[in-house]
Amino acid sequence: MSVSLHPEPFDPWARLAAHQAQLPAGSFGATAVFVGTMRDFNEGDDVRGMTLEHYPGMTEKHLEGIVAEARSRWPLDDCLIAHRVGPIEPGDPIVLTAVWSAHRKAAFEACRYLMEELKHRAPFWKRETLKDGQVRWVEKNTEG
Amino acid sequence: MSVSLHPEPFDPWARLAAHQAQLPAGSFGATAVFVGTMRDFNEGDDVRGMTLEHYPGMTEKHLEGIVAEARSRWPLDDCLIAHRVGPIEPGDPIVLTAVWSAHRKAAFEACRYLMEELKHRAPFWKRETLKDGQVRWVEKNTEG
Amino acid sequence: MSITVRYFASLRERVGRAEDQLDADGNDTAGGIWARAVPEQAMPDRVLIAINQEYADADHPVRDGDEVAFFPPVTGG
Amino acid sequence: MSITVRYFASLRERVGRAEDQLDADGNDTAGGIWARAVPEQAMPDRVLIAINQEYADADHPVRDGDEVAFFPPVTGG
Repeated sequence: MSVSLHPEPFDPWARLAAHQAQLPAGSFGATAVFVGTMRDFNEGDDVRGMTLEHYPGMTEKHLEGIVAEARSRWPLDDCLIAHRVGPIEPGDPIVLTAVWSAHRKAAFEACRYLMEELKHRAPFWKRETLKDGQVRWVEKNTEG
Repeated sequence: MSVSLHPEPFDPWARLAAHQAQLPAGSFGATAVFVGTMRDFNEGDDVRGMTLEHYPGMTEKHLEGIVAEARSRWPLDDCLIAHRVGPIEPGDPIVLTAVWSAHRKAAFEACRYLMEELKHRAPFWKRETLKDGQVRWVEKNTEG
Repeated sequence: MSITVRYFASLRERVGRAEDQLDADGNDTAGGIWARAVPEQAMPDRVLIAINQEYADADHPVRDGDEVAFFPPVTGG
Repeated sequence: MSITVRYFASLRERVGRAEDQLDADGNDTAGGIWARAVPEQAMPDRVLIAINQEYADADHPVRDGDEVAFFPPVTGG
């Protein structure tokens, strides 16, 4: 189980490879992964950059709680959540959730659960800088 | 869009990184991925190895059809399916499905659709070699 | 021309060969092809059939030059 | 001891500071803390509240030493 916040860009595929290398080979059959990436547009506007604020301490604790809840609901071998904080550029990965399980139903459902819970409850806030330099807080999350 | 069959082991994370590098950065917001990996047990028995038979021509055509169907049902930026054929060892990735989209709902649903369609209709057949050397055709697919 | 009949996986082992070539009789169906190609065995209940690499039912017509494949339920992924 | 009050994101900018320290009055709730800390502004309707880094309602009691945080709807992921 791993929850991590990244002030610097991270490579989700390298992170997955490194994490999976620690799991016993042959033990899991299904891996479901989601990666959220920063787009260069939002609500019709060109976006130049973004800053992700969080609540140090509570954010990590909350993500660990989401993982614990998923593990109590589905039979999972392992879970991984990685999330950027701080300044972010278009094309940068923002969030990675991954689940390892014996079966694909549990993996798919738990991975989606992690993302929905994270989106709705984890203390992160996005502030965008538009192409014209205007800065705005994102008020509404991207739809599911 | 990419559909490929691999007679040799492939690294799903490297495959994803390479494929995504071709997509315009900042254009997609959501990537959903599934990897099916060979386990060292099945239906209560220790499994030493497996051979995946397919129907050359029809298998590729069928996978391309599944991708086309997914693209007609959800707004997707891109799709990827990679599948092993031939001799496989426990711990080897068997299948990779990935979907890039603007939104996570479409990405999750389409990725799961690709896997369910592939499992139920794509012409692949598994023959397992058990620990004691016994060889058997897998009759029933792993449950969803 | 002729009709190519192919068998895969456990069905190939059961039939004892991977392929047959049959002359078209002008009035064939997929099920009829099985009966002519493998007269010693009934077509299995859960068999899947493809004509020219597309799934088809047993009563689907088969024409000269077609490829007809019979195989067991798939187990990929 | 005292009660630490924290504000995040757009709410921090609206309040004009990131943190307050209040003396406990022995009978506090999260909503009461807001009223004492930010008397010039009503608590926003869609505010989220955490006490000691766990979500809580406005009528949840607050004790000496607690950390109370107010923030807008989250937009991570």
